[in-house]
Amino acid sequence: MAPVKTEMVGVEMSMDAVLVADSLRYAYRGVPAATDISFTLAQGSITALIGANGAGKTTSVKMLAGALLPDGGRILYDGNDVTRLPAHEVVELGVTLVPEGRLVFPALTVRENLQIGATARRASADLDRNMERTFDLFPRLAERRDQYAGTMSGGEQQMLAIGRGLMANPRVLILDEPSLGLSPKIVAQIFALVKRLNGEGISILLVEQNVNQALAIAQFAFVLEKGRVVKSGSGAALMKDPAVREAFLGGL
Amino acid sequence: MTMRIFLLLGTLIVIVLLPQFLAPFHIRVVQLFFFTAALALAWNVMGGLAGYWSFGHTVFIGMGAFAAAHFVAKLGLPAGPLQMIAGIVFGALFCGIVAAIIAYPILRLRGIYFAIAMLGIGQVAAELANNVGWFQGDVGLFLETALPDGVEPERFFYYVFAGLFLFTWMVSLVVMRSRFGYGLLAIREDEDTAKMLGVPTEQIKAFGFTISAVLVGMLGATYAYSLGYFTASSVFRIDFSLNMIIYCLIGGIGTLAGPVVGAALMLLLTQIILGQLLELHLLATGLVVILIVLTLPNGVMGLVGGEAFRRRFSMRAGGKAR
Amino acid sequence: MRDPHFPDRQAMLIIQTALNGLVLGGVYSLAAVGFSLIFGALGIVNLTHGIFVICGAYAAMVLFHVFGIDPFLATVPVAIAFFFIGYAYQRGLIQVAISRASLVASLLVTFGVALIMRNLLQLVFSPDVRTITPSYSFSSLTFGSLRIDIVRLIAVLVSIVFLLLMALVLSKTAFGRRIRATAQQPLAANLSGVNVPHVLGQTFGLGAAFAAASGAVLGIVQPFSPSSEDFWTLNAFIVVVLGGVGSPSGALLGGILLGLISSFTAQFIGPSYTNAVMFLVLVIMLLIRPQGLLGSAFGESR
Amino acid sequence: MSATPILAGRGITKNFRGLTAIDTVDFELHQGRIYGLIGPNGAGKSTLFNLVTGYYPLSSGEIRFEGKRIDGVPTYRLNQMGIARAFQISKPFPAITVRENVRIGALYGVSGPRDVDAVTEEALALTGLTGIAERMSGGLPVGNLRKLEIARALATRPKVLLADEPCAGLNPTETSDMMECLRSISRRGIVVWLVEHDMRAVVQVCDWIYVLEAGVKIAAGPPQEVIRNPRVIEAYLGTPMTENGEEA
Amino acid sequence: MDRRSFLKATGSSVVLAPAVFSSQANAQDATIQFAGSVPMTGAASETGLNVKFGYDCAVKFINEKMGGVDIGGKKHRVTLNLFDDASDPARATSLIQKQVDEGVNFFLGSFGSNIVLPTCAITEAAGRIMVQAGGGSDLIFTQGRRRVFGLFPRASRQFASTAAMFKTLNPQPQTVMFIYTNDAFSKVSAEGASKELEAAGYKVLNSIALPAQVSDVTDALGTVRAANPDILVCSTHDATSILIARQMVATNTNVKMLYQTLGPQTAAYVEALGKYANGVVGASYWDENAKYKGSIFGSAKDFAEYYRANFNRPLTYHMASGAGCIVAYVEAMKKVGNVTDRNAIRDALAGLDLETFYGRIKFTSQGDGDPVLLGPMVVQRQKGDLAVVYPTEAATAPTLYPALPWQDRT
Repeated sequence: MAPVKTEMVGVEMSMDAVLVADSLRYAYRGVPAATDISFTLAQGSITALIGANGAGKTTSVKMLAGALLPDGGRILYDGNDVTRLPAHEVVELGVTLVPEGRLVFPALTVRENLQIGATARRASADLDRNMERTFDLFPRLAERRDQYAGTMSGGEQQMLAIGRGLMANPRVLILDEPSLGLSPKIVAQIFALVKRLNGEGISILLVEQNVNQALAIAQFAFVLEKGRVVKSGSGAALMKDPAVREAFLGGL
Repeated sequence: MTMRIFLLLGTLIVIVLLPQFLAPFHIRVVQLFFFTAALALAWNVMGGLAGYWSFGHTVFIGMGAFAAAHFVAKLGLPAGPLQMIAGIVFGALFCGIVAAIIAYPILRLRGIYFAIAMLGIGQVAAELANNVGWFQGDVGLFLETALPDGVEPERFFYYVFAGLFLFTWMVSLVVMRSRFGYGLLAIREDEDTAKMLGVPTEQIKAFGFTISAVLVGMLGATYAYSLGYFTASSVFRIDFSLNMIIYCLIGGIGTLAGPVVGAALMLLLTQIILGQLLELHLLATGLVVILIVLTLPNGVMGLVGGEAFRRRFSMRAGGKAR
Repeated sequence: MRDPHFPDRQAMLIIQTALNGLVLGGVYSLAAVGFSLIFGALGIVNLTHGIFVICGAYAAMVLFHVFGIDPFLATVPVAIAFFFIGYAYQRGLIQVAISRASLVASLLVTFGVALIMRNLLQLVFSPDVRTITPSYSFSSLTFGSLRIDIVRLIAVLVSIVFLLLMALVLSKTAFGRRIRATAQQPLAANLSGVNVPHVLGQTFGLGAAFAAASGAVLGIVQPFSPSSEDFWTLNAFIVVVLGGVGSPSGALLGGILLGLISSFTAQFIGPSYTNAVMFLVLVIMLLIRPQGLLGSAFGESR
Repeated sequence: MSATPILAGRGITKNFRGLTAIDTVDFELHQGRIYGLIGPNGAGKSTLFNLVTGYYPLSSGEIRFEGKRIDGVPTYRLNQMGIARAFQISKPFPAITVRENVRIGALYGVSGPRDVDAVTEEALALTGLTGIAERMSGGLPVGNLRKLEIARALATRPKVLLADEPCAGLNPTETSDMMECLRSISRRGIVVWLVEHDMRAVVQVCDWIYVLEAGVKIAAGPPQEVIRNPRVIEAYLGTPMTENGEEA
Repeated sequence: MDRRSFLKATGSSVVLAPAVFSSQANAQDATIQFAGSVPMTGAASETGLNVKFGYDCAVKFINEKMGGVDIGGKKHRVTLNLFDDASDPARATSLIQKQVDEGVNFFLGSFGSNIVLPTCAITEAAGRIMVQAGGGSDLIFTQGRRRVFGLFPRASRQFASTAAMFKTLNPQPQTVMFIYTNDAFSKVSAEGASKELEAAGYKVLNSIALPAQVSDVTDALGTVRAANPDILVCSTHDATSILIARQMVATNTNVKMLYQTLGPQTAAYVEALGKYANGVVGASYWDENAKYKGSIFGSAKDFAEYYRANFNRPLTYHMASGAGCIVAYVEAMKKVGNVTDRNAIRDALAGLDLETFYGRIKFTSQGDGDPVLLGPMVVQRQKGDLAVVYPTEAATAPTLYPALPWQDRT
């Protein structure tokens, strides 16, 4: 697949782009993980990042969230350059990443986990309201609010991780492989939830290996290969793209 | 291959001929280098290869010394090379036996807990040696060698320590190339996974620990001979334990050359510092350690194993600090 | 010869020994609080701990001799000063070493700093043994034939106050929650909006503050010199491993256990065996319950 | 299924502090087949694997390997007898190369004479890792880590391979590759037992599936049968599935 | 590759070594070179520094005040090469070995028998001389060494004068108890004292050994209270002495006499205990009021004045002992008439019997200080000052006995 030109990517939805990655680069101890990452997240959309393992998806979203400092390129949020902001300040602006592997605080209770999620000033005033909303979304968490997070099952931990992300009052929620290691029933619930959150006005950037389901709910999608964005389009269009099918959908 | 043989031969020739060109004190410094480098190599078998950091390896220096002294006293052999060999062999064997006995319980501990347990064992042994009258650790023990006429002690011990160093080095080399060495490596990297791959982790750890103890015990007994007179406080020394670790870290832990390079480097530095900066030598040594950590992170970073020592809080996974 | 008072005397001796042990244990706990926090929350084996303690003692000594400030009052300014010193030290040096090399590098860095500080203390204060002796440091409480050194009693109370403080901070405040979250999952804490480097620095600062404040009190309890720093590091280490890492009640329990062991050994076996028995118990404890009596307050993250 | 099963468990039960994690589960694995183990998160799948590989002791029940009781035998011995495991969360030895990783499996593993180099290279080739054999395994992407996990287990020359979620984090194409790899392993006479959430993969590759829920075996049988089982749908799948394992 | 880097390392240390350790062996004719190590840091550093200041004081006096010393018709200046052994015997042995190899002939001692013993074994084996004021353990003198001299009597003989002092007390004490640090010197001296006192008819109730680092002696004091001895003898390090005294005050543990070999002499002790230091008895090997004088320094008083004028560290007997070592050397060299003949100088030291500012310096045939001439005086803290209370002819004040209970001291 040939690389897509950067300008081309931005053009079609630059009008309402909430988050823009512009030619991001990153290398781990000299090994390049991202060489040219450019894409946009449209306001109010679900946008998927897909690609093989090692294509640079997680690296890209970590850069967006401020957890990695790019070696080059820019990140724009609402048109402002936020490239060099550290993670806790990015959260303050309304961009929250729910990391791959959940990373809940195992020896904190569910409630404490959620309280940590509301550390940002933008969220601290709404702590109680957001806590209620999270418990509404995940009744399972409400039942277990005083239990240590480490004792919960993988599905429950994923819900807690998303709930924790929501506690920060995000405008943009980045989900890195939310379906990883979960049973089909839970995966379905997670995807339903993603749609619901999007319906509430949160822009969602979704990194998924579960490409079928991701493309099914995404308005836009970007395909990463070897550290660069090589293809973009609507979810439905990419689903039909033979090259994409060959590479990511098992050729079916 | 021939290149390697030449190098080995060259090294041997240099070691054999070196004393001819050196003043007595320099011989003594090189001797000290052989001693500390061999200690670091011996520590490295468990600390570097298996990731089991002992903070109390000096216990085997002390045990080796005490075992040798009491053994030769019992044996009643006249002072001389034969008696010395008997003492060293017994010191080494004794440490090996003790290590084999404590290996199973103590090696169930991992990371920092193993390190502390070894520190504790070292302290218990030191305290007992110092306070139980029979050991004579408080008043001291004599362990003398009667040397043939015309042999100076520093030269004699130079060759003895050179030999022990080469021996330790060969043992390390053989261990690292062997199936057993790969087993140690697997344990360092992930002990549970190693078990799943059929590595008999318990036995391998115990064996590695015993080898390490035998080597250190041998060196400890020899060290006692080179001192001639020692008390518990001369052989049970926490700084011995610390130095073994620091030499390995600075040179590169888990490698064959690392401990040797580290020992050479630090020995040179501290000798200079001790000689030149009387009232400030602690300060200078501290600065050197910090500078090495900050400027040579790769030497220090090494191939560190053991959960407790794993990288934490460097969230950027090797990325740039912000 | 039979002693007519034998049972009485023996009982009183045991009670006195237990009392001594409890009081000594309080002193040990006091000196271990800061170490416990730093080890528990940051995973850093802080070999500078004893230096903080001794610096606290010297600071209290200067405040006492120059300004006549009581050492117990001195804990407050000393703690505040060392919070900032600890914060700067963590962010300026320790964190740099950790991010350049690895966590184990922090061990070497604190080792190096301890050497440097010890040397500096010797230059400034000489290696001589020092003491702080306000008038009450020579008084004791007497109940019949039982006697308790009043300074040590106060030290125990202070240690309980410190431990309560630490427990409260960790479990009840948002700051404590952030410390615990950062200890368990730094990346996730950062992504949740926690300024992780800042929290790490604050945690270290808090540990340093506790250590130095305890030093101010210890200065009255016993003589100190720059070379006694490693004694306090080692003791804190044992207390924490015995009690459980990062847990305030663990530090109390570990300290008291250590104090009792030390006291009973001294009384019934001989003072020269106290260290041997202390370390023996440490090793046995590790073998039976490596996580310490109360386990880690920061989960199974290490 | 008349012959002696190569690996069988009867009445396997595991209690953790009064909590029953596995409750009287039976299973039988026979030569030449690929088995699946599915169930909701927290159902006890990994626990069952941990019990079979001797990582935890059984609370009650028995496990037989080639007819011999093996419960209570230490993990490394089980591996030397021929039971290998690939972990759910890849645990490579990060600071050494891929080849050295595999080599450790070849050096230890099933006892008896061996040609370490040949076994290592074969395992690398079978999993398609030969090209990256000299890379440090620490920085590998998930897909290659999963392959390494399998290669290393394979190098121990097992008779039974337990694979814990080998496809987690892989996209459908990579999943297909992994399934193909498992099939070829099976063709070499190694019994494969697989925990996996990707139902399409499970349905396509497995001959027989066990289903756990809350520590209890709620179903067992051929894939087509299992995915139609209402209890399985209720507990695990959520919605009925087509015979390919895709959502209907 | 491993071999290569190893070779490089070995090679570089060989190349660098001569540059680094430039030899100081070629002593010029007109200097006397003394060397050795002292603990400037570590556990023994407080007393170690005292001894070092004594050495420094003697060197300064000889070079600056006397303009050198006349030996064999030629003015000799004194050079002093001291290293910090950090209270670590192994470090000390390596430093001493270095100096032996550099050709140093005349060694001064470190402080602490555990350091002096292994270092003097090295100097003895190399045929060099050591005069020291820091190692009293019997083993230093009973192993047949011929070139090691101690200004103090060996440990087991140090208690003779104190036992004699006890005899002068009224009422006569009956019972004695010991607390000692478990190291080579303290242990032997406590054991020696115990024998001596039992022979003199006192009842020795108990001996308690303490580890080197102690944080609490409450339990030991409980035993003291239970035994209630007339005299408590502490043969301990200075920090431990302070701890014992302070805790005795705090727990109101009273004895008729508290005797601490090391402690009452030091400034830190007085600073720590204040008025409670009064009445505590200790051993002192030298006092500025003693009526000794010699060719170097003049009288004891002169030494004290010169020292105070030039050094800040509070004067204790250790400074005098340290200076005394150098004086002994120089006097022996003057007799021999050169500074190079090791054997002759050894013989001259062995035969020395000469009054100096320090006292009459005379060694036994085994090298330790004459127990009568160089044994300790008994001193007592009285009204903040240190008073000599024994031997009677040197006494500046009578012994206060029994001492007041702690709460009554002023």
